[in-house]
Amino acid sequence: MEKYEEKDLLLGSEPMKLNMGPSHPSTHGTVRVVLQLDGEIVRSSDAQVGFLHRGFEKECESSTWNQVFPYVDRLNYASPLLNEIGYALAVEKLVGVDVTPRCKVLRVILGEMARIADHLVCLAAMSMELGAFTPFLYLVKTRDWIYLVFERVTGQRVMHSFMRIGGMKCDAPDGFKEEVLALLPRIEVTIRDVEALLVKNRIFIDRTVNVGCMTAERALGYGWTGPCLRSTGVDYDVRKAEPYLCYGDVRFDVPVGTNGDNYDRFQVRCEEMRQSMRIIRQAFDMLPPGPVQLDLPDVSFPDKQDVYTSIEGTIRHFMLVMEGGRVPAGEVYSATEAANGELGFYIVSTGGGSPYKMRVRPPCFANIAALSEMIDGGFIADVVPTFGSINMIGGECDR
Amino acid sequence: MNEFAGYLSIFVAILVAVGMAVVLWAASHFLGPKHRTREKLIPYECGNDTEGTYDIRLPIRFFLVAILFLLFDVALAVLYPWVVQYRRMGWEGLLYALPILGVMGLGLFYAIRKGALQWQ
Amino acid sequence: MSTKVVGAVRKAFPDEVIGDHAERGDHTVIVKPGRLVEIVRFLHDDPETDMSHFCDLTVVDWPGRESRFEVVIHLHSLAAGHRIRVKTSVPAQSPVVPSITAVYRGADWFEREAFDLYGVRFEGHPDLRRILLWEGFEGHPLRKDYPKQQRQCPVPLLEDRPGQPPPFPERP
Amino acid sequence: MAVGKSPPAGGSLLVTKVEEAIAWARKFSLFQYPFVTACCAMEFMSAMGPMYDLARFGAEAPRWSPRQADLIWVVGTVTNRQAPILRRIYNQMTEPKWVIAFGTCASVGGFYDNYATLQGIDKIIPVDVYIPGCPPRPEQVLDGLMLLMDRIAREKSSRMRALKELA
Repeated sequence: MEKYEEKDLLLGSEPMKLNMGPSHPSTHGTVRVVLQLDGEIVRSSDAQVGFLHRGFEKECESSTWNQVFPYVDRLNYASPLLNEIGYALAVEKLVGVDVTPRCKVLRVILGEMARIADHLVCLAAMSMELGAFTPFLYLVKTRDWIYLVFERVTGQRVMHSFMRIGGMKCDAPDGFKEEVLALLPRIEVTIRDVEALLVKNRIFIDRTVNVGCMTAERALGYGWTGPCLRSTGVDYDVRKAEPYLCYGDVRFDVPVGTNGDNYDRFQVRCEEMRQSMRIIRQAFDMLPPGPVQLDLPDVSFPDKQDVYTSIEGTIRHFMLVMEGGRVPAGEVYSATEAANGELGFYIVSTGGGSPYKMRVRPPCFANIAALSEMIDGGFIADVVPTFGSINMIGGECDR
Repeated sequence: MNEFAGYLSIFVAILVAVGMAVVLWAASHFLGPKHRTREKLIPYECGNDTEGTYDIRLPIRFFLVAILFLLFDVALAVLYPWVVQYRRMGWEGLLYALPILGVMGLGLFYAIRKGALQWQ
Repeated sequence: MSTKVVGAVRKAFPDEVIGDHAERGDHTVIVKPGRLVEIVRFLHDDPETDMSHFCDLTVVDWPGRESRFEVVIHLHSLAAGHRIRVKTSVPAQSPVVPSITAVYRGADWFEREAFDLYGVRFEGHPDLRRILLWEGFEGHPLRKDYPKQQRQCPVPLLEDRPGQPPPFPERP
Repeated sequence: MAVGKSPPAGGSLLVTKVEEAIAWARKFSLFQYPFVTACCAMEFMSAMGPMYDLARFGAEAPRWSPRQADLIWVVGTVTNRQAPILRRIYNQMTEPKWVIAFGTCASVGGFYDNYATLQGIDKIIPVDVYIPGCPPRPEQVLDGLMLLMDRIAREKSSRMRALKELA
């Protein structure tokens, strides 16, 4: 009796088409993955985004330069301040102006806290989707502490609209430094607990190590940036490559993974939170006194005292609100390091009160483009950690 | 009548179990509103229309895993009396349990070696 | 450093480059759409420019100009750290641009989005279909002549009579 | 009984009529289907999280199938592309079912008044409670839930009404 090959013994099976649809616990509500399944193995997949396309560019083209800030907040809603800083820097590059030193340091501090909040949300969602509910509660509680500090500084927990072109709405309240420095050790404790729970956990390791692997040159071809690219070994970080604000003066290192799987992306984000805390401590040491808002006649709002006391202030305020001021014509591309990667703003201005073209280069749009390549051939259960570790945020990906 | 006294507790246990099941079923059947609409009866697929047919040939692996589970589950059922009283039965109880555990262990070892649980 | 990149492109494709300018630190080169793929491949492979990182691809709509749609590609070199913006424009009648997915795998989705929102076709693209809007959507919304509030909802709306709350089905 | 609210009309805590007992039972065991899409998810997580705990109201258990859920939280912007999916899921939910529109975008479309966004989910499904705010604070979310619970307490279950009509 001739020996049968293993393959012949298995009866042929037809691929099953399954929708891991937009409203699925692990797809954060806005991505539909159409899977061709052979039993448990994903033969081919088609990731469809766009379920949260809210017409950001169309809205920006019909609103003034300062009215764009609330829309920019809602791009990557896990870390709104980083989007605002990116947009403010882009317009300041267009206007050709540089902000005051105190505003630079405060922007770095608030930006790094927003980055920590974003990584907390990503790790919380990823661990909950793998069944670990306790880390989710630890991380959400920690993020609420950060939201309390944000609320005291900016007035709103999540959608701050705090940055302005040429500076910030107001200075940080007194006691801000002590409060943040008191908060950092508590965040450190939470990260240590979550890592203790997950990093050596057998189930977590089985579900994430060598799952959703990505090589460096394929990632570069896709235009990957941020923690996902750094997990494949490329140490590209906009804060180091093109230092903006005061990132040139603070010492921090860029955590880099090795084989670009979900486990490395998890580790890179944990390490990045520690680096952010390191940046915050150094930034507080070099926080200079002085104003936070430049006085740009065409773009920035006058102080409230001037508006109510002098006629020029009132007229200037009225013209800025009604016509939106005058930004010089031209085009500019400004990139900053948002939580998911390089957040680029390509703005074309024709000198009017509102932007002619407001293009956002969303980091997670490029990252999620490689999803179907990463999950093909794996199990259907591997789609969940892979999608969670890329940290696709609907608002930023679909705009 | 008294020889049935011992069985009374078993009888009450069965009565309570069946009774609760019937009560819960009746409550949800009579009290819950019933609106059978077309959309409620089609399968739920995250809000999309289902594509493809339902009667496709699934890979054989599903059947293998199901059969293995069934086998070991039934074999375990035999051990329940021993597990509950193993301290009082002492070594003699163990003598009865070992053959069953041995056969099941052998079966599991064979299945793993043969790769029945390996999915690839 | 980027002036070196623009110089290299000018030298390699003298007749293709229409113009270039450096503004606020960004270097731009404007080329004809015909041989766009070769220019991008040259930028990618040439050791001097070494544009290893695909950054962004988008379209700007200038209704007033004769060649209306302006495709803007941003490339970035990781090793050298400089960036370049390649611009090319196509008329409204035949908005067709060669697709650069052969050089950069990531351009795939950016081109689908440009096609979806502006209607610029990318020939040679493996699978050009709408990405952000649904299949039944007519028109390309980010064009300047598309009205902002023109809605096309794929599901019938409960007819909301003015001033009246929407009709509730019989409450359970 | 929500703290500070007057007891429901015509009844002490020890409800006698079966109907109010059913309403009381439904009120405190809402199984939710989180239809989460956009930025309100951040405040929804805070509301579910340990600091503003939703579990105190018995509405914490997320059920990812419309069959087992009786309350659907529509959290965040519902775009025109998402509308058929929301409508399908609402229709697939089994009665009794309630809808909470979480945030301004779900209630009236928010400041995305353009081609892409559905101007409020009450254009496609009936809504019980609208929670304003962009995103609403977790306290507002809890207050919205309490409003819904009051509404459930006052509702007559149609089953009992049908039986009454038969008798």
